[in-house]
Amino acid sequence: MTSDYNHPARRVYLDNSSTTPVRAEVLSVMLPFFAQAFGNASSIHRWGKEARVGVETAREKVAYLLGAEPSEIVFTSGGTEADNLALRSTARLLKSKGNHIITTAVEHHAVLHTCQSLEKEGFEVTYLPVDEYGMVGVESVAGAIRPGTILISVIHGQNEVGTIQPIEEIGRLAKEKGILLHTDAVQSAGKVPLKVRDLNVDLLSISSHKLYGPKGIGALYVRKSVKIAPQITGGAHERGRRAGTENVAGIVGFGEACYLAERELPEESLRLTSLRDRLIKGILDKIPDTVLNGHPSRRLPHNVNVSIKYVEGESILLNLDLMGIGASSGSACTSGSLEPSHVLLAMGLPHEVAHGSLRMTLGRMNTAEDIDYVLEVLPPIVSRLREMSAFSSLRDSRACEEGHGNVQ
Amino acid sequence: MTSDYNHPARRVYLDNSSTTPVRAEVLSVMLPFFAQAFGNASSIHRWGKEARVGVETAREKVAYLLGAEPSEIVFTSGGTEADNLALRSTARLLKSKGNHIITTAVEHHAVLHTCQSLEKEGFEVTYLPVDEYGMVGVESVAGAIRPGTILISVIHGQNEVGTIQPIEEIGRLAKEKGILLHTDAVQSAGKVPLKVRDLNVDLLSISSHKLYGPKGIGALYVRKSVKIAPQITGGAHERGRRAGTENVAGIVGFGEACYLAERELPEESLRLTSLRDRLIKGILDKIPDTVLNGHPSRRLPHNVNVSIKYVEGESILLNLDLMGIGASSGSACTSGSLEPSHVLLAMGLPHEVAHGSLRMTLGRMNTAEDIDYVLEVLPPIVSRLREMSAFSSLRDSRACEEGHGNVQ
Amino acid sequence: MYNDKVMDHFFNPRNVGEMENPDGVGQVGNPVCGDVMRVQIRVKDNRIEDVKFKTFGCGAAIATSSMVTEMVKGLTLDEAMEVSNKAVAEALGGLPPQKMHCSNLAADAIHEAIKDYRSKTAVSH
Amino acid sequence: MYNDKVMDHFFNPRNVGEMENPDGVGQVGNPVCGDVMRVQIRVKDNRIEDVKFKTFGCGAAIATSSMVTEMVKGLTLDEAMEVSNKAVAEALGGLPPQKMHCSNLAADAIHEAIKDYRSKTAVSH
Ligand SMILES: Cc1ncc(COP(=O)(O)O)c(C=O)c1O
Ligand SMILES: Cc1ncc(COP(=O)(O)O)c(C=O)c1O
Repeated sequence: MTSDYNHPARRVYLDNSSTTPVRAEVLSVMLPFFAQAFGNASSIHRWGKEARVGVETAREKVAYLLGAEPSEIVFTSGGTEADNLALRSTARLLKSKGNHIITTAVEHHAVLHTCQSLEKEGFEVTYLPVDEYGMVGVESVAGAIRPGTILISVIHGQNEVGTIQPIEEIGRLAKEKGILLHTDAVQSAGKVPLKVRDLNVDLLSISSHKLYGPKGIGALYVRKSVKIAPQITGGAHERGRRAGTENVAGIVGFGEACYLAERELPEESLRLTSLRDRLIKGILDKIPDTVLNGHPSRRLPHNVNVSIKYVEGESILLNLDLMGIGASSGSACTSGSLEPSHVLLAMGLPHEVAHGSLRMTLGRMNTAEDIDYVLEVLPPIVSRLREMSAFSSLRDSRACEEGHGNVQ
Repeated sequence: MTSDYNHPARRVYLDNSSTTPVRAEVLSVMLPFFAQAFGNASSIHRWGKEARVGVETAREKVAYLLGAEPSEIVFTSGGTEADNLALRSTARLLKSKGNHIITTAVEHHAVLHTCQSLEKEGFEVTYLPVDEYGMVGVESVAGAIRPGTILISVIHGQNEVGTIQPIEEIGRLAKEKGILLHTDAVQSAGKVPLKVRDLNVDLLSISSHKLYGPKGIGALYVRKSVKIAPQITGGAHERGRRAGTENVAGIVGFGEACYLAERELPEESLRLTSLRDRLIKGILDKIPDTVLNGHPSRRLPHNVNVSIKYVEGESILLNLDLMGIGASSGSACTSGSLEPSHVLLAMGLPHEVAHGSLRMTLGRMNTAEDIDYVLEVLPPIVSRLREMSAFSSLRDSRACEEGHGNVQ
Repeated sequence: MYNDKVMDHFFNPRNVGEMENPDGVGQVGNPVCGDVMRVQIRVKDNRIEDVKFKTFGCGAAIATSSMVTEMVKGLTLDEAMEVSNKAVAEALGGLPPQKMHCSNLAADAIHEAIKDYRSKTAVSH
Repeated sequence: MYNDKVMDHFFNPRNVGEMENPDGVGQVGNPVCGDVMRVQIRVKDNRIEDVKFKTFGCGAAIATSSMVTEMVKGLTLDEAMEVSNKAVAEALGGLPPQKMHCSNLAADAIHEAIKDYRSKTAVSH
């Protein structure tokens, strides 16, 4: 199996949950804002006014995706900042009401690490467990609520395993109890309907680069009745909710991306679902000792996550990359830490199986031919790695293993 | 004086301290990172690796502008965030050593409001006064230092009036006393030499959109020996100092803009200085009752700030805009508050004179013809506004005023 | 920021200037706050026969001054006393929210001018 | 992330496999940590005559396993005991910093195999 790295048989990008390319339509609406309508949106002259129109039109488009009012949209530098703003701002403003926050064990690091840093500031955080599918139970949320609970933050579509959480129900519960609810909808936006009124959420984070907009821009939806304090202070931008000269071109691109995503959502989500299921089935059928991670049906339409036993994730990724396929893994080696994905572990996967996870996330450029290419290329990669894997030999030859007892 | 708004005789953008257009060379290096090398710089596949190369090459270029090492550069979403990160991170990490911060009365809101918010968290902040030129004295910094002083933050080139502060000297003092020094160099970057080793600073903020790079990206220089904690938490980006998927295209553009700015600085800064002085002289000569704000010589090469007595800033701006000229003012009406610029007031200007301030900031597109156009257009605008001004009649007719005493 | 009607009144203000021997003068605002409006009226048969203004201030201040002079010219003094700052803003098709408080004092200036006229005529009778 | 030499050893690993009746076997790592390396050696005249490995792990783990087998083949057992994980990383032209700790245990596996061989021969004498 040799391949010239620079000339693979095919290039198949299957890491759309990590980031997406900017759509041509999006880039083209952004371009005039770099060097023509380049003004500071706060300036009162013509350059400023043009920029302001760009920003406010984009705000309407983002609001359209979420079924929100434009004034409820606060632009941030991305999903991470939106999550930080939602959590920190609420925690600080509501400190006098209580110091308890409820979240889950399967949040993105942007929420997880922010909760951990709030713990250091004196807040108490409950990290709810999830079932084998990565799903959090509404009863478990209900059970964790106590006097002093000021905020619930539950991810909408889980970024690694694709499980979609029961946010509507959690929203009803939170509303009933008068507790603010934030959801990280970075992965769901543009993939599943996401109307804030249906979801009963008060705060919701999205990120442009996950839906074919530019990187470096995102938004926090803030329900009209909810007050937030800025986390980045300075000028009076974003109605005092986020200081800093507006990233006009980025905002304009983000708006267009949201608009297109919303318009194409019904069709595209069906198309992705069918590609997704073809890929899942193909892998489970063709490669023995593989399991699907995440919920089989309550699942983001573009997410495939499988554990391939006896091989390690990074090794698979490097081989796929050689063949022109871009994917990701929850293995320790790619997580930048020594531990594999906290999400897979929270779902009860043994460490060694978590190390062998492979995430492939589909996007609008992917076709059935891409899937077929993956299903042609992946099985021999796995066989080859398994052949050279000391771990699979452990499985086959437990007996002989005992003779040489050097396992640490 | 009639003019068709959409077809002014000339378009002259003189608000380059507010923001600048993206240079063609900058936009062209950014373009491949939107839809081709669009990967997440943390991904291990080819798309990710291309993005990583873009980010790290850009980091070298930013470091080149500052005479710093690439590892000392932390990318942020802009100058405001860089200021926030510098102040908040330092304050929190050094809380055990002390709770006193020294800054000046002429900081940008990004520093000023962040200091005010730190005061609410229990820090004590000294806001040093400035002289009539907006200059802070080194002795006054020295006098404010006390046991428990953990940070000094002084703006490098003042954004409204252009005064350049004695940062080298303050830096020597801070070093001697073992106190961290931050400088907001957003306006100075690319305009005057800015080598961190010469300046003796530990932390320095810059912003891309002020030097012909894209909006929504900036950087904080952090001296190697200085530890900072992230203000935005999440993934391990920027060596754990700033979470969030890297804005690759923005970073690449920012890097190129820094590189070009540094290369062209010596020549461009002379050119701007001569245009600046031509404009200042022209205004003071042609329009009576005008004064220059800011230091006459220790001044950013692109900054002109004058007070035009008996007229209000916004009225001038609207008239200039009609004639195709973009400028700004420190009047209350354009500051988004009821108070005129805190900087002009700190310099001792009376409120009514501060209301009549006009800032024109030059850029690389401006020519001597632009200056001549302004000098042709501005005097009649001022005469006309003065003619209709109740305030100038007060001056001419104090006597008659007394007859009807309805001034509130 | 401003609508076309405001801009029209700003760039082409009506009734700017001063008159000789006005019957009433009103002045409101303060240069420290960035707004001073000064209105002069000529009164005949209890009606505002003529009105002139001078204003130091921003776009809204100048436009509202201009607008109010158009609105009150020809009204009886009692009618003119009923014209409010809000009505002036409405006649201009609205002002930006941050301009509703400051820079919208023109009707007050008219009221002051009328009071000035009334106080003077009361004395002379 | 990885240099070309590492990638070459990863994609074309030398001495992969198993041998019949090895003289010594060493295994280090733990599937829980994501790395298991297993080395078999054939010893003749106190020298490593042949060596085979099997590895479960990331790119660095596989490349270092491959590299170490090349390095020790033909060495005396004492010489092979001197080969360190650091030397393996250097022979590969360096590894990314985060890989220096985990995924770089291949020399340890060789040492274990030698110790295994020595303990067995000690017993049989
Ligand atoms: C669920 C989730 N939340 C938050 C983020 C962070 O968003 P951003 O990369 O825009 O900072 C991501 C992606 O990185 C994500 O998948
Ligand atoms: C001196 C100074 N500091 C900070 C900033 C804020 O930078 P940014 O607009 O990139 O947030 C600006 C400009 O707005 C500035 O002029």
